[in-house]
Amino acid sequence: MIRILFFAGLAETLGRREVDLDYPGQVDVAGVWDRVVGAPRPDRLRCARNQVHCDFGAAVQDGDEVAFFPPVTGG
Amino acid sequence: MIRILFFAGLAETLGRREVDLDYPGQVDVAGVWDRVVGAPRPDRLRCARNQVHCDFGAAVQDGDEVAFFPPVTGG
Amino acid sequence: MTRVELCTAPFDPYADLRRFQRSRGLDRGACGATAVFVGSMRDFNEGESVAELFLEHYPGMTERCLEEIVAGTLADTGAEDARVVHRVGPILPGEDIVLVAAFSSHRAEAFAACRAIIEALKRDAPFWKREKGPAGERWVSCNTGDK
Amino acid sequence: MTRVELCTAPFDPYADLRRFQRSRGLDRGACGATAVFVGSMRDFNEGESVAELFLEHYPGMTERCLEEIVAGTLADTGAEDARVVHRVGPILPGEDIVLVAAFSSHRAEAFAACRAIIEALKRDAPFWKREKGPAGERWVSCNTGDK
Repeated sequence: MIRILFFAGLAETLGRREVDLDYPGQVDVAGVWDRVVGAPRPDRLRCARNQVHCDFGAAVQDGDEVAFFPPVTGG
Repeated sequence: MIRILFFAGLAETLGRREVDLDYPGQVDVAGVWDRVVGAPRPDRLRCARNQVHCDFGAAVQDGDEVAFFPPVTGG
Repeated sequence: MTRVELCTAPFDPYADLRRFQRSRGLDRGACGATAVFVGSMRDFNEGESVAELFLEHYPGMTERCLEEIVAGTLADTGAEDARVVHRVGPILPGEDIVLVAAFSSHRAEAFAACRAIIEALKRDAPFWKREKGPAGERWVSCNTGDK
Repeated sequence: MTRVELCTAPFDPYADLRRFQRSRGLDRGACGATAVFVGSMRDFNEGESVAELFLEHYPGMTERCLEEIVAGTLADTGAEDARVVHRVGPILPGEDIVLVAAFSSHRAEAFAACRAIIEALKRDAPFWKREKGPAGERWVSCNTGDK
Protein backbone atom coordinates (compact mmCIF):
# COMPACT_ATOMS: atom_id res chain seq x y z
CA MET A 1 0.00 0.00 0.00
CA ILE A 2 1.08 3.58 -0.68
CA ARG A 3 0.09 6.41 1.61
CA ILE A 4 -0.57 9.67 -0.23
CA LEU A 5 -0.73 13.07 1.47
CA PHE A 6 -1.88 16.47 0.18
CA PHE A 7 -1.14 19.80 1.87
CA ALA A 8 -2.30 23.40 2.05
CA GLY A 9 -4.26 24.86 -0.87
CA LEU A 10 -3.93 21.61 -2.81
CA ALA A 11 -5.65 19.63 -0.04
CA GLU A 12 -8.47 22.19 -0.03
CA THR A 13 -8.87 22.09 -3.79
CA LEU A 14 -8.95 18.29 -3.87
CA GLY A 15 -11.12 18.08 -0.78
CA ARG A 16 -8.87 15.48 0.85
CA ARG A 17 -5.63 15.36 2.81
CA GLU A 18 -4.82 11.65 2.81
CA VAL A 19 -5.49 8.62 0.58
CA ASP A 20 -4.26 5.04 0.62
CA LEU A 21 -3.58 3.29 -2.68
CA ASP A 22 -3.07 -0.42 -3.10
CA TYR A 23 0.42 -0.90 -4.52
CA PRO A 24 -0.11 -1.19 -8.29
CA GLY A 25 3.34 -2.58 -9.12
CA GLN A 26 6.09 -0.56 -10.78
CA VAL A 27 5.06 3.11 -10.53
CA ASP A 28 6.65 6.55 -10.19
CA VAL A 29 5.42 9.63 -8.31
CA ALA A 30 3.74 11.02 -11.45
CA GLY A 31 1.93 7.69 -11.85
CA VAL A 32 0.70 7.86 -8.27
CA TRP A 33 -0.72 11.34 -8.95
CA ASP A 34 -2.47 10.12 -12.11
CA ARG A 35 -4.04 7.13 -10.37
CA VAL A 36 -5.22 9.06 -7.31
CA VAL A 37 -6.12 12.49 -8.73
CA GLY A 38 -6.61 11.79 -12.41
CA ALA A 39 -6.33 15.48 -13.40
CA PRO A 40 -3.35 17.35 -14.87
CA ARG A 41 -0.73 18.34 -12.32
CA PRO A 42 -0.99 22.01 -11.30
CA ASP A 43 1.86 24.38 -12.17
CA ARG A 44 4.59 24.48 -9.58
CA LEU A 45 3.35 21.32 -7.85
CA ARG A 46 6.01 19.79 -5.63
CA CYS A 47 6.34 16.27 -4.25
CA ALA A 48 8.18 14.21 -1.69
CA ARG A 49 8.80 10.50 -1.27
CA ASN A 50 9.20 9.26 2.29
CA GLN A 51 9.47 12.85 3.53
CA VAL A 52 12.29 13.84 1.19
CA HIS A 53 11.83 16.21 -1.79
CA CYS A 54 11.94 14.25 -5.06
CA ASP A 55 11.20 14.42 -8.80
CA PHE A 56 7.97 13.18 -10.36
CA GLY A 57 10.01 10.44 -12.00
CA ALA A 58 11.11 8.97 -8.64
CA ALA A 59 10.21 5.26 -8.29
CA VAL A 60 7.68 4.44 -5.58
CA GLN A 61 7.87 1.20 -3.58
CA ASP A 62 5.18 -0.62 -1.68
CA GLY A 63 4.91 0.97 1.79
CA ASP A 64 6.14 4.38 0.69
CA GLU A 65 4.63 7.70 1.72
CA VAL A 66 4.14 10.11 -1.18
CA ALA A 67 3.21 13.77 -0.65
CA PHE A 68 2.02 16.49 -3.04
CA PHE A 69 2.00 20.17 -2.14
CA PRO A 70 2.23 23.74 -3.48
CA PRO A 71 5.46 25.81 -3.24
CA VAL A 72 6.44 26.22 0.39
CA THR A 73 5.96 29.59 2.11
CA GLY A 74 7.50 29.29 5.58
CA GLY A 75 9.96 31.54 7.38
CA MET B 1 45.37 76.59 21.17
CA ILE B 2 45.20 73.04 19.82
CA ARG B 3 44.21 70.14 22.02
CA ILE B 4 46.06 66.91 21.16
CA LEU B 5 44.96 63.47 22.34
CA PHE B 6 46.71 60.09 22.22
CA PHE B 7 45.01 56.73 22.72
CA ALA B 8 45.70 53.11 23.59
CA GLY B 9 49.20 51.70 23.02
CA LEU B 10 50.36 55.00 21.55
CA ALA B 11 49.47 56.89 24.75
CA GLU B 12 51.40 54.31 26.76
CA THR B 13 54.44 54.50 24.51
CA LEU B 14 54.53 58.29 24.62
CA GLY B 15 53.69 58.38 28.32
CA ARG B 16 50.95 60.97 27.83
CA ARG B 17 47.34 61.09 26.80
CA GLU B 18 46.72 64.81 26.28
CA VAL B 19 48.78 67.88 25.37
CA ASP B 20 47.87 71.48 24.59
CA LEU B 21 49.82 73.32 21.91
CA ASP B 22 49.74 77.08 21.35
CA TYR B 23 48.40 77.60 17.84
CA PRO B 24 51.53 77.99 15.71
CA GLY B 25 49.78 79.44 12.65
CA GLN B 26 49.19 77.48 9.42
CA VAL B 27 49.77 73.82 10.23
CA ASP B 28 48.47 70.41 9.20
CA VAL B 29 47.96 67.25 11.30
CA ALA B 30 51.42 65.93 10.37
CA GLY B 31 52.91 69.24 11.55
CA VAL B 32 51.11 68.96 14.86
CA TRP B 33 52.60 65.50 15.35
CA ASP B 34 56.09 66.77 14.54
CA ARG B 35 55.84 69.67 16.96
CA VAL B 36 54.41 67.66 19.83
CA VAL B 37 56.09 64.28 19.45
CA GLY B 38 59.15 65.05 17.32
CA ALA B 39 59.73 61.40 16.37
CA PRO B 40 58.82 59.61 13.12
CA ARG B 41 55.18 58.58 12.89
CA PRO B 42 54.64 54.88 13.65
CA ASP B 43 53.39 52.58 10.89
CA ARG B 44 49.63 52.44 10.63
CA LEU B 45 49.16 55.54 12.81
CA ARG B 46 45.70 57.04 12.39
CA CYS B 47 44.45 60.52 13.17
CA ALA B 48 41.27 62.54 13.60
CA ARG B 49 40.51 66.25 13.53
CA ASN B 50 37.60 67.40 15.67
CA GLN B 51 36.54 63.78 16.21
CA VAL B 52 36.38 62.87 12.52
CA HIS B 53 38.91 60.60 10.80
CA CYS B 54 41.24 62.64 8.55
CA ASP B 55 44.49 62.55 6.57
CA PHE B 56 47.78 63.79 7.93
CA GLY B 57 47.59 66.62 5.41
CA ALA B 58 44.35 67.99 6.89
CA ALA B 59 44.66 71.67 7.90
CA VAL B 60 44.36 72.39 11.62
CA GLN B 61 42.73 75.57 12.92
CA ASP B 62 43.12 77.32 16.24
CA GLY B 63 40.76 75.64 18.73
CA ASP B 64 40.77 72.25 16.98
CA GLU B 65 41.07 68.89 18.71
CA VAL B 66 43.57 66.55 17.05
CA ALA B 67 43.87 62.88 17.99
CA PHE B 68 46.47 60.22 17.17
CA PHE B 69 45.86 56.51 17.68
CA PRO B 70 46.71 52.98 16.51
CA PRO B 71 44.39 50.95 14.25
CA VAL B 72 41.05 50.46 15.95
CA THR B 73 40.13 47.04 17.39
CA GLY B 74 36.54 47.28 18.60
CA GLY B 75 33.59 44.99 17.95
CA MET C 1 18.22 21.10 23.61
CA THR C 2 17.95 19.93 20.03
CA ARG C 3 18.89 22.20 17.14
CA VAL C 4 15.43 22.27 15.59
CA GLU C 5 12.08 22.89 17.24
CA LEU C 6 8.54 23.56 16.06
CA CYS C 7 6.23 25.32 18.47
CA THR C 8 2.50 25.82 18.52
CA ALA C 9 2.38 28.77 20.94
CA PRO C 10 4.03 32.22 20.96
CA PHE C 11 7.70 32.02 21.95
CA ASP C 12 10.43 34.48 22.89
CA PRO C 13 13.23 33.92 20.37
CA TYR C 14 15.83 35.66 22.51
CA ALA C 15 15.00 33.72 25.68
CA ASP C 16 15.13 30.54 23.57
CA LEU C 17 18.52 31.53 22.18
CA ARG C 18 19.91 32.07 25.68
CA ARG C 19 18.60 28.70 26.87
CA PHE C 20 20.07 27.02 23.80
CA GLN C 21 23.47 28.67 24.33
CA ARG C 22 23.52 27.51 27.93
CA SER C 23 22.34 23.99 27.17
CA ARG C 24 24.99 23.53 24.45
CA GLY C 25 27.83 25.17 26.39
CA LEU C 26 28.06 27.98 23.83
CA ASP C 27 28.11 30.67 26.53
CA ARG C 28 31.47 29.78 28.02
CA GLY C 29 33.56 32.06 25.92
CA ALA C 30 34.44 29.77 23.01
CA CYS C 31 32.11 31.19 20.35
CA GLY C 32 32.67 34.90 19.91
CA ALA C 33 30.13 35.51 17.16
CA THR C 34 26.37 35.00 17.14
CA ALA C 35 24.30 35.92 14.08
CA VAL C 36 20.54 35.87 14.46
CA PHE C 37 17.54 36.27 12.21
CA VAL C 38 14.03 36.70 13.57
CA GLY C 39 11.08 36.79 11.20
CA SER C 40 7.89 38.25 12.64
CA MET C 41 4.37 38.44 11.36
CA ARG C 42 3.83 41.71 9.59
CA ASP C 43 0.41 43.34 9.59
CA PHE C 44 0.47 43.77 5.83
CA ASN C 45 1.48 41.65 2.82
CA GLU C 46 1.30 42.61 -0.84
CA GLY C 47 -0.57 45.76 0.10
CA GLU C 48 -3.34 44.09 2.10
CA SER C 49 -3.66 44.14 5.84
CA VAL C 50 -3.48 40.75 7.52
CA ALA C 51 -5.31 40.02 10.77
CA GLU C 52 -4.19 36.45 11.36
CA LEU C 53 -1.97 33.83 9.87
CA PHE C 54 -2.20 30.06 9.91
CA LEU C 55 0.94 28.02 9.37
CA GLU C 56 0.40 24.51 8.07
CA HIS C 57 3.32 22.08 7.97
CA TYR C 58 4.15 18.47 7.11
CA PRO C 59 4.77 16.77 10.46
CA GLY C 60 7.86 14.63 10.29
CA MET C 61 9.17 15.95 6.99
CA THR C 62 9.43 19.51 8.32
CA GLU C 63 11.64 18.55 11.25
CA ARG C 64 13.76 16.24 9.10
CA CYS C 65 14.18 18.89 6.43
CA LEU C 66 15.22 21.55 8.95
CA GLU C 67 17.69 19.20 10.61
CA GLU C 68 19.27 18.43 7.24
CA ILE C 69 19.47 22.13 6.37
CA VAL C 70 21.21 22.91 9.66
CA ALA C 71 23.65 19.98 9.46
CA GLY C 72 24.51 20.77 5.84
CA THR C 73 25.00 24.45 6.53
CA LEU C 74 27.28 23.85 9.53
CA ALA C 75 29.38 21.50 7.39
CA ASP C 76 29.49 24.02 4.52
CA THR C 77 30.29 27.13 6.55
CA GLY C 78 32.37 25.78 9.42
CA ALA C 79 30.06 27.46 11.95
CA GLU C 80 29.98 25.70 15.31
CA ASP C 81 26.28 25.28 16.05
CA ALA C 82 22.86 26.63 15.09
CA ARG C 83 19.31 26.82 16.37
CA VAL C 84 16.06 26.98 14.40
CA VAL C 85 12.64 27.51 15.98
CA HIS C 86 9.53 27.85 13.81
CA ARG C 87 5.93 28.47 14.77
CA VAL C 88 3.09 26.33 13.40
CA GLY C 89 -0.67 26.86 13.73
CA PRO C 90 -2.41 30.23 14.24
CA ILE C 91 -0.24 33.37 14.56
CA LEU C 92 -1.21 36.96 15.33
CA PRO C 93 0.38 40.19 14.02
CA GLY C 94 3.59 41.13 15.82
CA GLU C 95 4.28 37.57 16.94
CA ASP C 96 7.57 35.97 15.96
CA ILE C 97 7.40 33.20 13.37
CA VAL C 98 10.97 32.02 13.00
CA LEU C 99 14.30 32.20 14.81
CA VAL C 100 17.57 31.24 13.17
CA ALA C 101 20.75 31.63 15.21
CA ALA C 102 24.26 30.59 14.21
CA PHE C 103 27.27 30.44 16.50
CA SER C 104 30.90 30.56 15.49
CA SER C 105 34.32 31.81 16.52
CA HIS C 106 34.29 34.38 13.72
CA ARG C 107 31.57 36.59 12.37
CA ALA C 108 31.89 35.71 8.68
CA GLU C 109 30.94 32.09 9.38
CA ALA C 110 28.14 33.05 11.76
CA PHE C 111 26.57 35.43 9.20
CA ALA C 112 27.01 32.95 6.34
CA ALA C 113 25.40 30.11 8.30
CA CYS C 114 22.48 32.21 9.56
CA ARG C 115 21.73 33.53 6.08
CA ALA C 116 22.10 30.14 4.39
CA ILE C 117 19.74 28.47 6.85
CA ILE C 118 16.93 31.00 6.47
CA GLU C 119 17.26 30.94 2.66
CA ALA C 120 17.14 27.13 2.56
CA LEU C 121 14.24 27.07 5.02
CA LYS C 122 12.25 29.48 2.85
CA ARG C 123 13.03 27.45 -0.27
CA ASP C 124 12.58 23.89 0.98
CA ALA C 125 11.01 23.46 4.42
CA PRO C 126 7.40 22.27 4.08
CA PHE C 127 5.47 25.12 5.67
CA TRP C 128 2.50 26.89 4.09
CA LYS C 129 1.00 30.21 5.18
CA ARG C 130 -2.68 31.04 4.97
CA GLU C 131 -3.56 34.66 5.62
CA LYS C 132 -6.83 35.91 7.07
CA GLY C 133 -7.62 39.49 6.07
CA PRO C 134 -10.61 41.75 5.49
CA ALA C 135 -11.21 40.09 2.10
CA GLY C 136 -11.25 36.59 3.58
CA GLU C 137 -8.62 33.85 3.60
CA ARG C 138 -5.93 33.12 1.04
CA TRP C 139 -2.89 30.89 0.77
CA VAL C 140 0.37 32.78 0.29
CA SER C 141 1.42 31.74 -3.19
CA CYS C 142 5.20 31.75 -2.96
CA ASN C 143 8.25 32.95 -1.07
CA THR C 144 10.17 35.75 -2.74
CA GLY C 145 13.73 35.03 -3.76
CA ASP C 146 15.75 37.13 -1.38
CA LYS C 147 13.42 39.41 0.48
CA MET D 1 15.94 55.11 23.17
CA THR D 2 18.74 56.39 20.95
CA ARG D 3 20.24 54.21 18.24
CA VAL D 4 23.72 54.12 19.74
CA GLU D 5 24.79 53.43 23.29
CA LEU D 6 28.05 52.74 25.08
CA CYS D 7 27.86 50.90 28.36
CA THR D 8 30.37 50.34 31.13
CA ALA D 9 28.71 47.33 32.79
CA PRO D 10 27.60 43.90 31.50
CA PHE D 11 24.40 44.13 29.45
CA ASP D 12 21.89 41.68 28.04
CA PRO D 13 21.84 42.33 24.27
CA TYR D 14 18.51 40.57 23.77
CA ALA D 15 16.73 42.41 26.56
CA ASP D 16 18.17 45.63 25.14
CA LEU D 17 16.90 44.74 21.68
CA ARG D 18 13.38 44.12 23.01
CA ARG D 19 13.36 47.43 24.88
CA PHE D 20 14.60 49.21 21.76
CA GLN D 21 11.92 47.60 19.57
CA ARG D 22 9.24 48.66 22.00
CA SER D 23 10.55 52.18 22.46
CA ARG D 24 10.75 52.74 18.68
CA GLY D 25 7.43 51.07 17.87
CA LEU D 26 9.19 48.33 15.88
CA ASP D 27 7.21 45.57 17.59
CA ARG D 28 3.82 46.46 16.16
CA GLY D 29 3.95 44.27 13.13
CA ALA D 30 5.47 46.65 10.57
CA CYS D 31 9.02 45.28 10.45
CA GLY D 32 9.02 41.58 9.63
CA ALA D 33 12.77 41.03 9.63
CA THR D 34 15.31 41.50 12.40
CA ALA D 35 18.98 40.64 11.83
CA VAL D 36 21.24 40.64 14.85
CA PHE D 37 24.94 40.27 15.52
CA VAL D 38 26.32 39.75 19.01
CA GLY D 39 30.06 39.69 19.58
CA SER D 40 31.18 38.15 22.85
CA MET D 41 34.50 37.93 24.56
CA ARG D 42 36.23 34.69 23.68
CA ASP D 43 38.55 33.03 26.15
CA PHE D 44 41.28 32.67 23.56
CA ASN D 45 42.77 34.87 20.83
CA GLU D 46 45.62 34.02 18.45
CA GLY D 47 46.22 30.81 20.39
CA GLU D 48 46.61 32.41 23.82
CA SER D 49 44.07 32.27 26.59
CA VAL D 50 42.69 35.62 27.68
CA ALA D 51 41.52 36.24 31.23
CA GLU D 52 40.29 39.81 30.91
CA LEU D 53 39.84 42.50 28.34
CA PHE D 54 39.93 46.27 28.67
CA LEU D 55 38.17 48.35 26.03
CA GLU D 56 39.47 51.89 25.65
CA HIS D 57 37.54 54.36 23.51
CA TYR D 58 37.59 57.99 22.40
CA PRO D 59 34.67 59.61 24.26
CA GLY D 60 32.67 61.80 21.92
CA MET D 61 34.23 60.58 18.69
CA THR D 62 33.12 57.00 19.31
CA GLU D 63 29.44 57.92 19.69
CA ARG D 64 29.58 60.30 16.74
CA CYS D 65 31.29 57.73 14.55
CA LEU D 66 28.75 55.02 15.42
CA GLU D 67 25.82 57.36 14.79
CA GLU D 68 27.24 58.23 11.37
CA ILE D 69 27.77 54.57 10.53
CA VAL D 70 24.18 53.72 11.46
CA ALA D 71 22.64 56.68 9.61
CA GLY D 72 24.74 56.01 6.50
CA THR D 73 23.92 52.30 6.52
CA LEU D 74 20.19 52.86 6.89
CA ALA D 75 20.30 55.29 3.94
CA ASP D 76 22.37 52.84 1.86
CA THR D 77 20.38 49.70 2.56
CA GLY D 78 16.84 50.98 3.01
CA ALA D 79 16.55 49.21 6.38
CA GLU D 80 14.11 50.87 8.78
CA ASP D 81 16.06 51.23 12.00
CA ALA D 82 19.10 49.89 13.82
CA ARG D 83 20.57 49.62 17.28
CA VAL D 84 24.23 49.47 18.34
CA VAL D 85 25.38 48.85 21.91
CA HIS D 86 29.08 48.52 22.72
CA ARG D 87 30.84 47.84 25.99
CA VAL D 88 33.73 49.98 27.22
CA GLY D 89 36.03 49.39 30.19
CA PRO D 90 36.88 45.99 31.71
CA ILE D 91 35.22 42.87 30.26
CA LEU D 92 35.35 39.24 31.40
CA PRO D 93 35.27 36.07 29.25
CA GLY D 94 31.78 35.13 28.08
CA GLU D 95 30.45 38.67 28.44
CA ASP D 96 28.93 40.33 25.40
CA ILE D 97 30.91 43.17 23.85
CA VAL D 98 28.76 44.41 21.00
CA LEU D 99 25.18 44.21 19.79
CA VAL D 100 24.15 45.26 16.28
CA ALA D 101 20.51 44.86 15.32
CA ALA D 102 18.85 45.97 12.09
CA PHE D 103 15.11 46.09 11.43
CA SER D 104 13.41 46.03 8.06
CA SER D 105 10.36 44.79 6.21
CA HIS D 106 12.47 42.29 4.30
CA ARG D 107 15.35 40.09 5.31
CA ALA D 108 17.82 41.07 2.59
CA GLU D 109 17.90 44.66 3.86
CA ALA D 110 18.06 43.61 7.50
CA PHE D 111 21.03 41.28 6.87
CA ALA D 112 22.81 43.84 4.68
CA ALA D 113 22.42 46.61 7.26
CA CYS D 114 23.50 44.44 10.19
CA ARG D 115 26.59 43.21 8.37
CA ALA D 116 27.54 46.65 7.04
CA ILE D 117 27.30 48.22 10.49
CA ILE D 118 29.52 45.67 12.23
CA GLU D 119 32.10 45.83 9.41
CA ALA D 120 32.22 49.64 9.54
CA LEU D 121 32.36 49.59 13.34
CA LYS D 122 35.34 47.22 13.26
CA ARG D 123 37.06 49.32 10.63
CA ASP D 124 36.43 52.85 11.89
CA ALA D 125 34.96 53.18 15.39
CA PRO D 126 37.64 54.32 17.85
CA PHE D 127 37.81 51.40 20.27
CA TRP D 128 41.00 49.63 21.35
CA LYS D 129 41.24 46.27 23.10
CA ARG D 130 43.89 45.42 25.66
CA GLU D 131 44.07 41.76 26.62
CA LYS D 132 45.21 40.43 29.98
CA GLY D 133 46.53 36.87 29.77
CA PRO D 134 49.04 34.60 31.50
CA ALA D 135 51.90 36.36 29.68
CA GLY D 136 50.79 39.81 30.83
CA GLU D 137 48.95 42.56 29.00
CA ARG D 138 49.01 43.39 25.32
CA TRP D 139 47.14 45.66 22.95
CA VAL D 140 45.31 43.83 20.18
CA SER D 141 47.16 44.98 17.08
CA CYS D 142 44.42 45.02 14.46
CA ASN D 143 40.98 43.80 13.47
CA THR D 144 40.98 41.05 10.87
CA GLY D 145 39.28 41.85 7.57
CA ASP D 146 36.19 39.67 7.66
CA LYS D 147 36.47 37.29 10.56
